[in-house]
Amino acid sequence: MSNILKVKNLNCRRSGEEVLQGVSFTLEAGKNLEIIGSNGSGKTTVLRSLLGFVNDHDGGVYWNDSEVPSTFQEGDVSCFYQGHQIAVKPLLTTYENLKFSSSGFNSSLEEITLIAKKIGLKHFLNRQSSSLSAGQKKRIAIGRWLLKDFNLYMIDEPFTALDDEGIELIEDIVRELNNKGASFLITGHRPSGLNSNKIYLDVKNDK
Amino acid sequence: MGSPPHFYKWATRSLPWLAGLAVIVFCVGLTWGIGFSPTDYKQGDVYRIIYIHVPSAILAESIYIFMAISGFISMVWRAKIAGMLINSAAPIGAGFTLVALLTGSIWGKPTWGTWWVWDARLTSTLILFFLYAAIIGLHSSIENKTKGDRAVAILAVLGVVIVPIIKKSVDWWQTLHQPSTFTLTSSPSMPPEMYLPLLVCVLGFYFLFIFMLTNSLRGEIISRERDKSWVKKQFFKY
Amino acid sequence: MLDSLQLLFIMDGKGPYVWACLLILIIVIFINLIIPVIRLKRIYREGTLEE
Amino acid sequence: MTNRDNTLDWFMLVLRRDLTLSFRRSATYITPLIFFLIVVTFFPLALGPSQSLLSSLAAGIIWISALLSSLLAVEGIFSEDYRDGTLDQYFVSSEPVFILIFAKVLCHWLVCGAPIILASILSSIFLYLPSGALFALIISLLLGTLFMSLLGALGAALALGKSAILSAIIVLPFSIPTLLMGTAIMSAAVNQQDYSGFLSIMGAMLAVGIPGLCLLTVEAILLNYE
Repeated sequence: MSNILKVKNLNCRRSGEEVLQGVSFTLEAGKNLEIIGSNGSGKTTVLRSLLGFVNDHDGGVYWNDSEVPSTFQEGDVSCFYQGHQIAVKPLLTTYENLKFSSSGFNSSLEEITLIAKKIGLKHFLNRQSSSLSAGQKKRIAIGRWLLKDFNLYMIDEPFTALDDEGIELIEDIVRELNNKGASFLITGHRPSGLNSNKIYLDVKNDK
Repeated sequence: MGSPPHFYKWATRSLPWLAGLAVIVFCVGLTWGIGFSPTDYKQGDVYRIIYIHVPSAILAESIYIFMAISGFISMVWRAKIAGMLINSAAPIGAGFTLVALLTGSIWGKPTWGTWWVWDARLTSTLILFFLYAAIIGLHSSIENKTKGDRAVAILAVLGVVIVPIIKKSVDWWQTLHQPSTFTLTSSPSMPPEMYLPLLVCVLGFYFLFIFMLTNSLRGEIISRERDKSWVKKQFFKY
Repeated sequence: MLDSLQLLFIMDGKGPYVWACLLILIIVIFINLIIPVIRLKRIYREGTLEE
Repeated sequence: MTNRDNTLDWFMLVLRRDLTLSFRRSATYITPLIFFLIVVTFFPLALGPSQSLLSSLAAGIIWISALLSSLLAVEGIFSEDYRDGTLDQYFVSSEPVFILIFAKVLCHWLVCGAPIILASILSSIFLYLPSGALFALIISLLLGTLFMSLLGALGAALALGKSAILSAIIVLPFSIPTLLMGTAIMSAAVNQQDYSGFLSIMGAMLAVGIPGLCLLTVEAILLNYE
């Protein structure tokens, strides 16, 4: 059994103030982990400091079973990150939004059509996303997970703006990708129905 | 070695010595230049502005190069203190550039009859002033100071490549448009009684810059590290 | 002595130019020196107020 | 993962995406064009319609207007992708950032520089530019606007999330060598002299500038991710 990611005692500051203190967890290949906390508890900061987008942090981050701590770039994991902003351009069609993404540029039209069918947007393939609802845009973002095989998916609050059907869709997709050996690192306000380990973050009290 | 507390201690201890040295050399140079050097036969006494204008102009360029070197260091080695150095040097550099511009303009009035002439040195000094303004403006607009340091470092490094090109092209542009204007400072052969005080002045200005830099570096270090424990101990004296 | 000082001050009518330059230089240097000092003073005041 | 084909695909992806986005939003290419024409029109209004005066100033006026208007759209080059999370996703994928930047600069040049060059032909008639100098104008603006796109990208990356005027202030002093070189080409062409020397200096500046400025832009944009 191999760990894709091990985090030991991660501390993080933002403009001098502690946002995170002593976060530790392990994530095995093919398993999921949920980071649960309310607004301002630093969920997003965990993901962004793991990726090296927030520099003011310390503690050990071990990628791919390595013995020494390393940065994300040194760790060389194939990772897909989806932040709060889901990078769906209103001026592009569903097809283009999938094709012009970091994961999709090698995909053919057939593959993309297949994925559009899976996320329930087949009929919107050539429609500009400005006319889609927030939930449908979110589905486009989910479609990108399937365009390429990644080892690790870091998804910030995937369940917001989705209906029950959409939540089921995510659960199906996560299960499918888990079976391929991919891991999910997910944040959220409350525990989801996913089969996962869960850690809880508290809001740091002001002095 | 590169740690802020170490630098702060060093700066505080050496500040009076630097001040003394700077003031002595600066005053000697200026008194000698303005009070005792011989009068120029062509321009008369007004040429004595050279003892203020030329050292300021030299300093304006040197400080920019100094900032670029610090910028390079902060880009490559991520040294905190190098970033602070750029930030403390920028207003000083801008100040001396302003002095060079204003004195050049004042000198131009009795010599050329107008307050401003598009002379090569004045033009490239004016552009240098814009570069300083860009750096100060960029730094002040970025809230995160370490990020601002590195942004400014990029500009300073780009500047040190471009400044010689600007100087060259302005020189060349000037000869293209005004083939025979005599420049303020290129008297064919200066007697030693004139250029020796100029040398002392340049030296004095350099010392003054080091003193001013150390002085403002102290403020920069303390304001960046005000929440650290060593500041509490050494500066607030708890 | 006084005469030569006066000569120095007037400089054939070019004196004002030279002295204006010196004044500008001194003002700029002074401003650049005083700003960090004021800054330190303010930080000191704020820091001691917190206690 | 990043073999040669893949890098080219990646480059084409970004270029196609940015071009598609620009063409769907007509303001990106029309605004600089109209701005350019308005600025050019203002000079005869301010200076008077004297043909000889305008003819002697034409090259300078067109060059300055081109520099200013190519800076106009530069702020949008990264800001939208920064805000909506596209840059996040691109940086996490291990595709080279350098290629991304270069594709974006090229797109800005195509979308913004090309219409300006077309409009400069029109304004050379407005300002009575000697017709012999028209070719020199086009070729010098071709290189000049590319250089401005490169510089502008750096300014936009440094002032990401800040006002557009800040990135203009950062960039304009650095564009002076280009301006001097471009107007030198023009005055040589107007006087029917050989200007290939200036042109090759400009080419050399670009040869150094493309990799150099792109690298600095990479550094500047990654600053926002630390």
